[in-house]
Amino acid sequence: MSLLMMSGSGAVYLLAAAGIIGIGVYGLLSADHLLRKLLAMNLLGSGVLLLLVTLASRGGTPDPVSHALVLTGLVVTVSVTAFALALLDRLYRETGEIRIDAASDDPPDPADPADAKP
Amino acid sequence: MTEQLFAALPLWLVLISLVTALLIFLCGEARQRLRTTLNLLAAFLKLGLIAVMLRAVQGGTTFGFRWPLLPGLDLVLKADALTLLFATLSASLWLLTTVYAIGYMERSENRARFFGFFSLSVAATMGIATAGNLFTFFIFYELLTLSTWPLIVHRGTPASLRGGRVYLYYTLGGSVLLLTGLVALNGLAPGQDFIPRGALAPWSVGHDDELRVIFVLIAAGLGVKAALVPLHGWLPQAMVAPAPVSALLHAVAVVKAGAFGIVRLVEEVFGAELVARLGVGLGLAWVAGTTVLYGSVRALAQTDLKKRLAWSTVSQVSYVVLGVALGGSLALVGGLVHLVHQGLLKITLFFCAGVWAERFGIHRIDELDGLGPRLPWIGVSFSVAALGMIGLPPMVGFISKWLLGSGAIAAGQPWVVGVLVASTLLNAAYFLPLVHRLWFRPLAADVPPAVPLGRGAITAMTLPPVVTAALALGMGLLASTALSPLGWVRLIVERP
Amino acid sequence: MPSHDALALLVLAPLLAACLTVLAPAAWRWLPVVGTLVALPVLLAILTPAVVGGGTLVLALAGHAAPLGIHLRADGLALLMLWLVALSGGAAAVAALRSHPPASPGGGYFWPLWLLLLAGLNALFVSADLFNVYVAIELVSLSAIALIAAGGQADALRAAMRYLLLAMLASLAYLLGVALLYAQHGSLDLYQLAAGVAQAGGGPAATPARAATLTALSLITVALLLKAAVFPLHMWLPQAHAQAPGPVSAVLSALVVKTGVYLLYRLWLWTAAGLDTAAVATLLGGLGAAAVVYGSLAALVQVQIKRVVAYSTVAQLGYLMLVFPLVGDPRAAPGAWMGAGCQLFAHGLAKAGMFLAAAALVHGMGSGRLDRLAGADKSQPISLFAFGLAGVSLMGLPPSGGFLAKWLLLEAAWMQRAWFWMAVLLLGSLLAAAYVYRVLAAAFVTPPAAAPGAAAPAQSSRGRPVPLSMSLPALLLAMASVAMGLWVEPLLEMLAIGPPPSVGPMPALGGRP
Amino acid sequence: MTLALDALLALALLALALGAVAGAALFRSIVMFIVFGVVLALAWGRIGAPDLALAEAAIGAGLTGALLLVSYRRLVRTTPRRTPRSRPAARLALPLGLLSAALVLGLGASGFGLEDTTTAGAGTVAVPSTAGQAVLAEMASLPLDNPVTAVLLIFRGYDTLLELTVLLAAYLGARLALGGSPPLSARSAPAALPMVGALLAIVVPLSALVSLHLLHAGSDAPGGAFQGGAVLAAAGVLLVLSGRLRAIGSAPTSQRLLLVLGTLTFLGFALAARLVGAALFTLPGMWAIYLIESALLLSIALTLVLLFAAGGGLAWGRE
Repeated sequence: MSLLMMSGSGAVYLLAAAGIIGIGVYGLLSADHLLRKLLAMNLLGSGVLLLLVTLASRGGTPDPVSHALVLTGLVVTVSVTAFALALLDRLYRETGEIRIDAASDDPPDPADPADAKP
Repeated sequence: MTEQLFAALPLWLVLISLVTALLIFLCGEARQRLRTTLNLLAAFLKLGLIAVMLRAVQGGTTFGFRWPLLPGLDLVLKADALTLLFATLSASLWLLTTVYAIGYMERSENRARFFGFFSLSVAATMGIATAGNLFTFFIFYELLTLSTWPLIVHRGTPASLRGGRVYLYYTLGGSVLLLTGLVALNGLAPGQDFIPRGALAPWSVGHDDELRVIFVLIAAGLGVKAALVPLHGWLPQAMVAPAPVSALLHAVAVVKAGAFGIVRLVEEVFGAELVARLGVGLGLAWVAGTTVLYGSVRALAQTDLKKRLAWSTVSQVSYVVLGVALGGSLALVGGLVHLVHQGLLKITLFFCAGVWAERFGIHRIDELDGLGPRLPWIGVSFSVAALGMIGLPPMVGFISKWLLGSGAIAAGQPWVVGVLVASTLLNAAYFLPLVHRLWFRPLAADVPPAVPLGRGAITAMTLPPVVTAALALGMGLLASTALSPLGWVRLIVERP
Repeated sequence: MPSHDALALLVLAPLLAACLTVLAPAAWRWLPVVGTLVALPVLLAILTPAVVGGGTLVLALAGHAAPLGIHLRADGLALLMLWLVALSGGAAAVAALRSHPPASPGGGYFWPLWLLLLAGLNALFVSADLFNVYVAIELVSLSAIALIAAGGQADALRAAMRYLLLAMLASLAYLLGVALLYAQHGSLDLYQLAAGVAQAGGGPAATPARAATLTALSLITVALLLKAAVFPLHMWLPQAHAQAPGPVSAVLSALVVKTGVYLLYRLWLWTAAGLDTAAVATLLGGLGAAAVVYGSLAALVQVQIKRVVAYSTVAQLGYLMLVFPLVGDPRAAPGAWMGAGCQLFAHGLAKAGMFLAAAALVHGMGSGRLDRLAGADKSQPISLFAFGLAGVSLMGLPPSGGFLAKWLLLEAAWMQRAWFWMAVLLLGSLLAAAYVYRVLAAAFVTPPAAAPGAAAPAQSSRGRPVPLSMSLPALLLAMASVAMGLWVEPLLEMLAIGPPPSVGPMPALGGRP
Repeated sequence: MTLALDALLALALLALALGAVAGAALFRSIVMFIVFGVVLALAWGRIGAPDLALAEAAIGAGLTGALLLVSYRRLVRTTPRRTPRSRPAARLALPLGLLSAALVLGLGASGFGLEDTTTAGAGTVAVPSTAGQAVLAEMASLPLDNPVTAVLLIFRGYDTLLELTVLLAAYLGARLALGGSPPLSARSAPAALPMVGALLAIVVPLSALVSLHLLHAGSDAPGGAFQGGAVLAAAGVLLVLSGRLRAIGSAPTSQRLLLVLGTLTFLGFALAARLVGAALFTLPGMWAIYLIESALLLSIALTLVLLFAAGGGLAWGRE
């Protein structure tokens, strides 16, 4: 492990983590297909976790707390992703939409189903 | 324990109306008889409590209730002579208005809502009367705004909603000013109660400018409800409300609350001496004087009866402010006593106008021709009140104006006498033609037949104006007795 | 029961109940739900006197002290939020028991999620550990979003999806920040970190430690601003809160968005207390001011009642941000802190009440549009009254909890001669009055009698009765938010326990200054 | 040499990430993402995090990838109830994305700074008494040798409990979001092929064995309930894909019990500690750890399979 630190591998992975996070953010913002957004979100998450692990390995001995955190983070991420996919499934079935503009509020919906009734 | 309960009588005064309001909301639209009973019961109960307190206060007992809200900030209710002056006025006029409203509202919808908020308004007014510090006063002042708005928009028409909106713009704007002033005042001199001659003098050293700003803010906040020019715009607009509401706004509660607040502010927060030293009293007097004249001039120009009465209120309420602002005991007595006199007279006028509107559909002044003999009780009451407003001796209005004039001269402000004279002439100019039309013009051909109402409703609508007119007359004649408003006001002003 | 057990059970009991609700046969699902609703106030009644009497309570789980283990921590602020969860969440649950019966097929998913949401909220409020907070945030977000989607309409699904994406992004930013903080300071304890943060952040300008610490704090802050829907990161909120089922909206607006604000308080008033935060405080306050103005104006132009209420949340959260600049001045700090507590609590009660009332009105009138509210005062008196009462507190009219909050904040602003913040507070309450009265006025409108005669009876008979279980919780919450204005003593007693380090001792009630 | 290998892995990660994000075809992007996960697992192995490497391979790459793929296939096959309203595409995406990437690179630089402070001390660790070091110091007194498992169950067991509930919430939320609609079945599973049956006959018991091993090993070597659960779930996924298992609308009682078994067991031990006067979340010994981990493993595996199958419960065989 100390070899790793001496050699600057940590730096390499830090750089990679930063890059992955950047790519994830870019993907999240540029993608319009929701599945792709979720994929980018997972990349972003991987980048964050990689950063955590890399930082945890600095001292020579890997930090077990960090590793436990990452493990928790992984499970949380897969849980949220699975839920998001179920939501996407339903959304698509109801509306046929697979894209969503996350940064804007919907305009006030003029169509109130209750109003259609006499 | 009983002593504490007795000392907390002011609280009970507020609670009675509050509970009545809740019960009326709860008992719903249909149970009219129960509602009427509740209303009258509460009104009499309250008058009884006030009578007890009147005796006790005259004997030197003080009432007080204190409940801490925040560190350094208490809810204080008390009953002193000034409280009881206002409370007596409000409670008795409320009783009459309730009777009147029971007849007036007989055929309209949403009576539960109407009487519920009516009761709530009176609870707020009782709170205003018994408030023991400016903060408590503010709480009830806001409650009054809240509870009167549903009454103004009661009819739900676009015009009444517009009137309600204007009312809110003004009153909430005013409350922001008042709140700002209050926050500033509390920052400067935390937790001051109302005390005779004011408590601020020790704090004023080096803070004159700050205190001037605070005074202007608070006076402006109160001036909105007191309808001081240029903050008066809501009052003529609020005329769209039913007649009992107008009575409430003009005589029982709202404008009175503003004027009463200014009395407390000048006399018991700042103290007359400090107000005079800061020079803000004279400014207030000028504003009041302007309002007196401006309101009269505008009243002259109105063709709608209720609008003319509304502008007349703008003018008349400022007499109270004028009296307080001038300083000196004579003017103060004049102002305070006018609080009572104007209430009695104006409520009579509105009661009568409401009867004509309800029974003949008459709203405009030129439709009044020859109506006096048609409903003689109403016609006489209206005429008495109108003459009283002008200040014809020996009517009550004369007493107020006389005292104000003498007070102004004593305070070295002779211009006020000019204002009073001009105002009296204007009053005559806009009230005398009404009286003339009522009695000395032939009945117009196209006056519709009176809307048939039940006997009870007719009595309920006739009795209150007759009583108030008789009271106004009687108070003028018996002004020198101790229990007349004048006697009571002297007690207030000359207390140690 | 020892008070520290009560503290842990506040989290563990709803968890257990959630598991039992999953397990129980349909007909018995109500039992763990109702049990939890009863248990939470009871546990709090055990915990509160212990904290108020004995000061901040810290419980090291498994006996391992931080940084090794996780601390649960109950101080005044945490207690206040826990009570809010118990009261607002409880009242909303009563309404939800009616709209989402536990025995229904969906109830088998809805109610465990509801309980998990409660557990997550409680966990978040008592946690002293940054990473534990992350897990709690995820639990809260996930269950809240699932509950939004419970309606199943397209708009609700869309809103849930948008919320979920932003919540995921926020969580990752938060996690990144936590990773950096842990790497730099070796602890995850919010309070232990304070020393390290003060040292690193106060160090020479360009040290990596300082850079990493400040980057971490800003990442976490952005994440929390997103969670708290603070302007301009509020875009997800109006749809999500307007489209969710009524009781869920109530919990979202009263409790879930508060988690972001709560954690911002913890972060900047505790963890980063040692830094010179004047600039950050001004920035956060500025965002709050913008939120107050923007949210109120937006609420004024909505045509749907629930969207009015949702935008009102955006505005009211702004007040909570104004606390940051206001606690800066040592003289004003105690008052500002009390104001923050009052606003948190009063808004939590009032907004939950208002959303429940709005949901009952929508249910009763058959439409969520304001122009269909005419006559609601006759057919829905309780709901409308509740809406109005909650509005009184939101506008900050006396006597109400909202008024006390506004008063305290105004006074704090006055003491610092902070005219801008004062102006924002006053303007905000005026605008709030405008949008609340707009709704009430819509209900008071009498349909013009000139309309075709046939329409008139139909108009007057508009609206169907709403079950009391929908309108009564709204009324109770609204009344509580107003009554709080008259009796705030218990709240102040709580707030006096463990205020932020920068806030001096809190004045006692009844003491004359 | 090792640096070169690390650099190569890092480059591969970046390239795969870029490919996954920027690729034109969604399907290929998902495949890229899965490969990315595998490479990431390798990288974590290199950094000295074998636990995480296992977890990433099983959960990050395997399960997430499978979820994305099955969701993709479902989207392709579903006919929506309504046609979408057209929505304007976000135009700011590219500049914003580039800006964020730049910001994050800046962050990476500050990370370098971090490393400088710790390695500057040349051998002596500059970061004082971190939680991780505290854990390592405590390890000697514990009956298990894997510090990560110790953190997960002993020191930060509370986190783990909450994390389990997040997983449970995901299942419940997915069911609620799907609104009780019938799970999509009729997968074109190649069950008719004889090879599949034979393959399953080997793979499924094998993965069960592996997961058991991981569970057991977790106490003193890399592995644990999460990795084991993920591997077992992978077997379940295969069974679902091949049609041996099918999703049904709601879970029978036995499966509901299994879903909450992990949480309940953990919770039970956490609370039971108070009965013997110990602090909450104190575990009585190795046997408790084994028991909890077994329960966790089963719950995790079932939840993951159900999330994958988008069902409320599972049943054997075809409809």
